[in-house]
Amino acid sequence: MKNHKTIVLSNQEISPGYYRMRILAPDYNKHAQPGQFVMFRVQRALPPLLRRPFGIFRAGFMPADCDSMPPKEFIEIIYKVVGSGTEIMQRLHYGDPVELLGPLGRGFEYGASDEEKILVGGGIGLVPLYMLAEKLVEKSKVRLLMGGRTRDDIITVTEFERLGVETYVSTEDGSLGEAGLVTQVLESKLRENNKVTVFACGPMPMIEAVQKICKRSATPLQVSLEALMACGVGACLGCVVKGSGHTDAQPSYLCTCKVGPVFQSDQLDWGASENRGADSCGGCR
Amino acid sequence: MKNHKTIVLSNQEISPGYYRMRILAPDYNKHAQPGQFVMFRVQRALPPLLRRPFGIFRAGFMPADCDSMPPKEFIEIIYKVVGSGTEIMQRLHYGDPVELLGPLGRGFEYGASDEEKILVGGGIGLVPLYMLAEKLVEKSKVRLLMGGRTRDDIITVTEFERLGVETYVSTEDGSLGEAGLVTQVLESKLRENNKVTVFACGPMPMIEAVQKICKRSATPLQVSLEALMACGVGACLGCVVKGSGHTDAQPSYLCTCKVGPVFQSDQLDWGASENRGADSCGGCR
Amino acid sequence: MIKRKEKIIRPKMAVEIAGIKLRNPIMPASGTFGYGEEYAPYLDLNSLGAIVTKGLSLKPKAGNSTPRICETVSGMLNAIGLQNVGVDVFIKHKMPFLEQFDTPVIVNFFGNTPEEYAELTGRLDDIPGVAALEMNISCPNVKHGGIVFGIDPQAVFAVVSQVRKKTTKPLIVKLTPNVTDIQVTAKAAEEAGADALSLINTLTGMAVDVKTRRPRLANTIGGLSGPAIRPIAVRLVHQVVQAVNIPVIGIGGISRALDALEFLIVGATAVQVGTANFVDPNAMTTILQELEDFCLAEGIEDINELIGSLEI
Amino acid sequence: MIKRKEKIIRPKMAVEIAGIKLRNPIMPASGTFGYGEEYAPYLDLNSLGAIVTKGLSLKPKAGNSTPRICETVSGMLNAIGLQNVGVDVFIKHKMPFLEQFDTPVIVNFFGNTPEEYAELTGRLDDIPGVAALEMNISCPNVKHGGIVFGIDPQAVFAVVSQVRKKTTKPLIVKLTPNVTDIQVTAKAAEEAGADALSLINTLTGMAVDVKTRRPRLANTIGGLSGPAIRPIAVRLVHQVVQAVNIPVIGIGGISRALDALEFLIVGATAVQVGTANFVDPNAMTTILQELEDFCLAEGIEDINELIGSLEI
Ligand SMILES: Cc1cc2nc3c(=O)[nH]c(=O)nc-3n(C[C@H](O)[C@H](O)[C@H](O)COP(=O)(O)OP(=O)(O)OC[C@H]3O[C@@H](n4cnc5c(N)ncnc54)[C@H](O)[C@@H]3O)c2cc1C
Ligand SMILES: Cc1cc2nc3c(=O)[nH]c(=O)nc-3n(C[C@H](O)[C@H](O)[C@H](O)COP(=O)(O)OP(=O)(O)OC[C@H]3O[C@@H](n4cnc5c(N)ncnc54)[C@H](O)[C@@H]3O)c2cc1C
Ligand SMILES: Cc1cc2nc3c(=O)[nH]c(=O)nc-3n(C[C@H](O)[C@H](O)[C@H](O)COP(=O)(O)O)c2cc1C
Ligand SMILES: Cc1cc2nc3c(=O)[nH]c(=O)nc-3n(C[C@H](O)[C@H](O)[C@H](O)COP(=O)(O)O)c2cc1C
Ligand code: FES
Ligand code: FES
Repeated sequence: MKNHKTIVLSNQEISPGYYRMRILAPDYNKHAQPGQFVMFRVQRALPPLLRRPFGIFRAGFMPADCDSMPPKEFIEIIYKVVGSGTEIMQRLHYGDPVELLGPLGRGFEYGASDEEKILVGGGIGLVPLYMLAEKLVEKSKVRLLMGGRTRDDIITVTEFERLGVETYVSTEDGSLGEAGLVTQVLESKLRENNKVTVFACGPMPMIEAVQKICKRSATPLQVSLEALMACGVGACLGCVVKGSGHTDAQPSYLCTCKVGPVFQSDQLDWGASENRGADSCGGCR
Repeated sequence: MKNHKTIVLSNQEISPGYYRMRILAPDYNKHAQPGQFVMFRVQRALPPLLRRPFGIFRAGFMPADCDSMPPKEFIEIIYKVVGSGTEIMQRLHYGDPVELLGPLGRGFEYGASDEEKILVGGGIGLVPLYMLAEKLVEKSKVRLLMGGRTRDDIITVTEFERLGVETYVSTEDGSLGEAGLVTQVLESKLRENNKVTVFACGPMPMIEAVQKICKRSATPLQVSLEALMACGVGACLGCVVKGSGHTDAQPSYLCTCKVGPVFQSDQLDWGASENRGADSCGGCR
Repeated sequence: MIKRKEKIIRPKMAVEIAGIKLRNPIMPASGTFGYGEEYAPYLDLNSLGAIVTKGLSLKPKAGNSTPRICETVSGMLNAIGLQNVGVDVFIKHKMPFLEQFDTPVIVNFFGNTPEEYAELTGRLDDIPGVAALEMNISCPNVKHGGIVFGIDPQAVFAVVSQVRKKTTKPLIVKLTPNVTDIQVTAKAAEEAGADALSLINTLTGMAVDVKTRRPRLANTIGGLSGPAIRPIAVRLVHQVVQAVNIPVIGIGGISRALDALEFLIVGATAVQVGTANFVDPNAMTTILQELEDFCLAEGIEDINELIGSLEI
Repeated sequence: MIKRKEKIIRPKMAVEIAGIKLRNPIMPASGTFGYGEEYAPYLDLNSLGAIVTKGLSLKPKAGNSTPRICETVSGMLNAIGLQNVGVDVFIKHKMPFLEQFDTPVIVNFFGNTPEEYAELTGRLDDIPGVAALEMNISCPNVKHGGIVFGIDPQAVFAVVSQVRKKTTKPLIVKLTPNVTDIQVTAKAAEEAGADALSLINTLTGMAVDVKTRRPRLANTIGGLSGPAIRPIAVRLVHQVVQAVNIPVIGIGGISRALDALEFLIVGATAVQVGTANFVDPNAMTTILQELEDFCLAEGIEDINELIGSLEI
C-alpha cells in the first residue's frame, strides 16, 4: 500500500472502446493479490478531481532501458472508456505522469484445491479474474465463462487459454461464441455436479443472476463488486454495500474498498436493490 | 473576429522560459492589425477556465502538407511561462487542439511617414511591436530599443534587424548590450531632436517612465497595455483602465480589450496607480 | 453529434415564461453578454431564446476599481461594480441594435433604493422593445446600512412590490444564493407580484495573493461564477421550484447541454448561460445543438416533457 | 522545492489554538481521514499538527443509502449520513491506536438534540487522550422540525452552551456556510463559550443524472467540498475572523500550500485539509513541505507572522 508517482509505459486499444495500459509499478509483483485494485490518478493535475478505481489485470517485469539497471516492474490495467476520466486515459502515452495508490482491498480466497474453479466474467468484469486464474491453475481445474453484449466485449480470452484455462464464450447477440447469457452457460456447467467454487465479476444484473444460480445449487461463490469510491482506503465511507442481515434497525454497511471488493456471497444482502448503486451511477461528472 | 477551433503547429523554447508557438489561423494575414491580440484557449477542456490574452507576433503562410492543398495560414505568439495557463501551453505539441478568438482590440496607428519611429520593448512586451515594425519600415526609419532584466529576456531582436530596424539592447544586469534601463536609451535618442513617434509595450513601470519622458519632450506616444481579461470582447468589463480626466464624480473607464490594448498616451489617466492593476495581479489561480 | 435524417422530426424547443414565448430555453445571463452587440459577430442573436442585458441603473455607473476579476478553480470572481451606461444611453444607443432581432429582450436592472428601482421600472415600462424586466436584488440598500435587498424577505417584498406597481411587463426577480433559506425570499418575491424568478446570482467569494498578501480583487470580495458553483445552483433551483408557483429560470455554471438539462429536469423552465460565454463565445449555440441531439437520442418530442421531470 | 542548506534556520511552524499547542497548522478535516488508521500507511501521523476524527455520535450510526458520493467539477458531493462507529467503539477500539502518536487528537462529534450533544460531551470529557472537541452543528435538530442547528443563532447559542457546561476541554465549534450572515452564528458560538471556531463545513449542493432523471445521490442533496468551494470558504473565514476574538481554523478546498496560505493570511490560525486527502494521501505532507519552502523563500521566520497579515 503506497502511492507511486509514476509513468505510463504503454496504452493500447485492444477492442473498440477497451484499452490496456501498462504502468511502471515497483513492488506490485510481490504484494498484489488477485482481486485487488488500484486508485489511479489519470494525471497529476485536475481534472478529474478524484482517482478512478481499476482492478489489477496482471503484474510483471520487463527489461530495463539500460542493461546495467534492474528490470522494470509493471502492472497492467484494462479499462473501458465510459466517462470523463477514462476519456483522458485513452489519450495517455509512454512517459505521461500518473499516480497509483495500491494495491488496495481484499482479493479472492483460493479455496480447496481438489475442486473445480469456475470463473464468470462479464465484459470488463473479466479483469480481476486473470491474476486469480494464474494462481488457481497451479492446483485446480479452471474454467472461464466469459460473456458480453457483442464480440467487442470479449477481451483477453486467449490469455486465459494460454494459462490452460478452458474458456467458454457467449454473447447476447451471438456475434461470438454461443448466443445467450453467460449465466445460461454457468447453469449447464453446474449441472455436471462437480465440486465447484464460482468466482464472478461483471455487471450487477449478471452478478445477481449468478448468485441466484449458485444459491440454488449451494455452490460457494465469491463476487467482486464495483462501487463509487472517493478514497479507496476506508476513510470516506462512500463505497458501502449492505451486508447480509442488514436491517434499518440493525444496519450493516461494508466498505467495498476495505472489506471488498471481493466478497463471499453470504457476506452480502442480496435483497438490497441499492447494492446496484455503483453500476447505475456511473457517469457523474 | 472569429473563434477558430484549431491546432498548434509548433511550440519551441526560444530563451529560458520564453516560448514561440505557431498556430493554424485562417484569415489572420488579411485581417490582423499590428497591436491586436487573441484570446487563446490552451486546451478544449478545463483547466484553466478562462482564455489567455496574447499579442500577435506575426502572421504568415507555410507550405501545405500536400501539394494539392492551399498553403497553411498561421500566426505566431511568443509567451513567457508565468502561471497555470502558460505552464500547460509549454507542454503543447503539433496537432494539439486549441482555440483562438480574434483578432481582437485596436492596434497601433502608424502616424506620419516623414518621422522617425522609435519602438520601446521591455521583455515580453516586444511581441506586438514586430508586426508594427513590418509595416513601419515600408515608409519610415524605425529604431527598436529593447530592454530586459538579463540577457534571457532579450528575444527575437535579430528578426527586427532583418527587417532593417536599427536595434539597441540594454539589460539591467549588463549581461547583454548596454547595462541599464531601456528608458535611459530612449532619453538619449530623443535628445537627437528628430521628429519622432514612440510606441511602447512592456512592464507598467517601464511604460510609466516612457510616458514621463515623452511628455517632457512632447513626443507622441502610443502604449500597449495588459489587463486581466475574461471575455476579450467588451462584455465583462473586467479589463478597464482609467481614461484621462477620470474622477470619482466623472469616472471614465476604458476597456483594454475594445478601446485598447493600444492607447494614445493622452487617452489615459497617468495618475491612477490602479492602471498598474493587470501587471501586479498576475498569478491568480 | 447525431446525424439528422431528412425525415426526423426535430424536437419542439419553445418554452413560455410569464407570457413571453421563447423559441428555446437558452439565453445569456446578465453581465456576461454586454448589450448583445459584443457577441453578435460570433453567434446569431436570432437563434437564442432571449437576450438579457447587462444590469442597468438610472444613472450611468462607473463600477469598481481594478483588479475586478480573478480566475479561481473552475470559476471566476468578479467585482465589476455594476458598471453600465445608464438607462438613457441604453434606450438611445443600445435598444436600436437589439430591436433588429426577432428575439425577446429582457432588461436586467437594479437600484440602491426602492425609489430608484421604481423610477427605473417606470422608464423601462415605456419602451416597447423590452419584452420583460429582470430585477437584480443582489444590491446594497443604501437606506438600510448597505444591506443587500435580496437577503431579507421583508426588503424583497417591499422593493418588488414597488416595482410591480410601475410595470405591466413580465417581471422576473433574480435571487441571490447567499441566504440561509432561499424558499423564503423566493416566496416573498412571488407574493409581491413577480411573474417569474431567476437564480442564482453569484456566490460571495474572495481570493488572496499570497505574495503581496492582498485580496486579488480591489473590492476584496466578489461574486463567484462558473462551473464550480453548479451543484449549489442546481440545489437552490430545486428548492425554489418546490416553493413557488411561478416559472423559474436556472442559472449557474452552465457550459454544456448536460448542465442545462440538470436545471430543466429539476424544474427550471429556461436557463441562462453566464461565464461560459467568456470561455467560448459559441457556447450557447453548441448547447442548443447538443440539447436537440439529446432530445432526439432520448426520444423527447417537446422539451417541456423534460421540465420538472425529476424522479426522487 | 528549495534546497535546504545545513545552516538555514527552518521557519517556526508551531501555532496554538485554545491552549493546545500544534507543531504546525496542518490537520485533516473530519470525515476525510477516518479514525487516523486508514491513512497511517501513507503518512507519518506524527508530522501533523493534529488528528481530527470522523464525526462521532452517542450510538453507532449507519448512514445513508447509496449512492453517497458524486464527483462534480473540481469538487465532490457527499451524503454519507454521518456513518460512524459510535463513541463506545471509538473509545475502546480507535483511541488506543491514536494514543500511540505524539499528536493532539481532536474528536469531532454531533447529536440530533441538545441533550445528545451534552451527553456525548460528558463521555468524551473523561477521555484523557482527547486534546480537544470539535462540535459539528450542521446537523438537523430533530426537536425543531429537523432544522439544522447551525443556521439559527439562537439554536447555536443554546446547544453550544449546553455542551460548554459538560467539558473543560478546548471546544471548537464547526460552522456551516449555508447561512446569510456567518458573523451572527460565529458570535453566538463565541458567546456560548466556544474556545475556537472551525469553518467551513460543506455547502449544500445537488447533481442530477440527466439520463435517469434522478438525483445522483440517494439522499438527493449532499455537501459540496473540494477546490471548487475555496473562494467561498476564504471569504467566510475572512468575515468570521473580523467578528470574533477566538482563533479560527480554516477549511475548504485546500490542496496545496498556496491554498492554506490564503486562509492563514486572512487570519486562520490553522487549517484543515479534507477532500484533498482522497485525491492524494500524501497531500498534507506535501503541503507542509511547500509551506516551509514558502516561508524560507519569503524570509518568514515564524508562521505566526503570516496569520492575519492580510493588507486591504
Ligand atoms: C474495485 C473496482 C475495480 C474496477 N475495475 C475496473 C476495471 O478493471 N476496468 C474498468 O474499465 N473499470 C473498472 N472499474 C470501474 C471504473 O472505476 C469506472 O469505469 C471508472 O471509474 C469510470 O471513470 P470515468 O471518469 O471514465 O467515468 P465518469 O462517469 O466520468 O466517472 C465519474 C465518477 O464516477 C465513478 N464511476 C463511474 N463508473 C463507475 C463504476 N462502474 N464503478 C466505480 N466508480 C465509477 C468514477 O470513479 C468517478 O468518481 C472498477 C471499479 C471498482 C470499484
Ligand atoms: C492584450 C494582452 C496581450 C498580451 N500579450 C502577451 C504576449 O504576447 N506574451 C506574453 O507572454 N504575455 C502576454 N500577455 C500577458 C498574458 O496574457 C499573461 O501572461 C497570461 O495570461 C498568464 O497566464 P497564466 O495562466 O500563465 O498565469 P496565471 O497567473 O495563472 O493567470 C491567472 C489569470 O490572470 C491572468 N493574467 C495573469 N497575468 C496577466 C497579465 N500580465 N496580463 C493579463 N492577464 C494576466 C490570466 O489571463 C488568467 O486569467 C498579454 C496580455 C494582454 C492583456
Ligand atoms: C462579469 C460578470 C458580470 C455580471 N453582471 C451582472 C449584472 O449586471 N446583473 C446581474 O443580475 N447579474 C450579473 N452577473 C451574474 C450572472 O448573470 C450570473 O447570475 C452568474 O454569473 C452565474 O452564472 P454563471 O455561473 O453561468 O456565470 C454577472 C456575472 C459576471 C461573471
Ligand atoms: C466524505 C466526507 C465526509 C465528511 N464528514 C464530516 C463529519 O463527519 N463531520 C464534519 O464535521 N465534517 C465532515 N465533512 C466536512 C469536512 O470536514 C470539511 O469541512 C469539508 O469537506 C470542506 O473541506 P474540503 O473542501 O477540504 O473537503 C465531511 C466531508 C466529506 C467530503
Ligand atoms: S472509497 Fe472511501 S471508504 Fe471506500
Ligand atoms: S476582457 Fe471583458 S470587457 Fe475586456
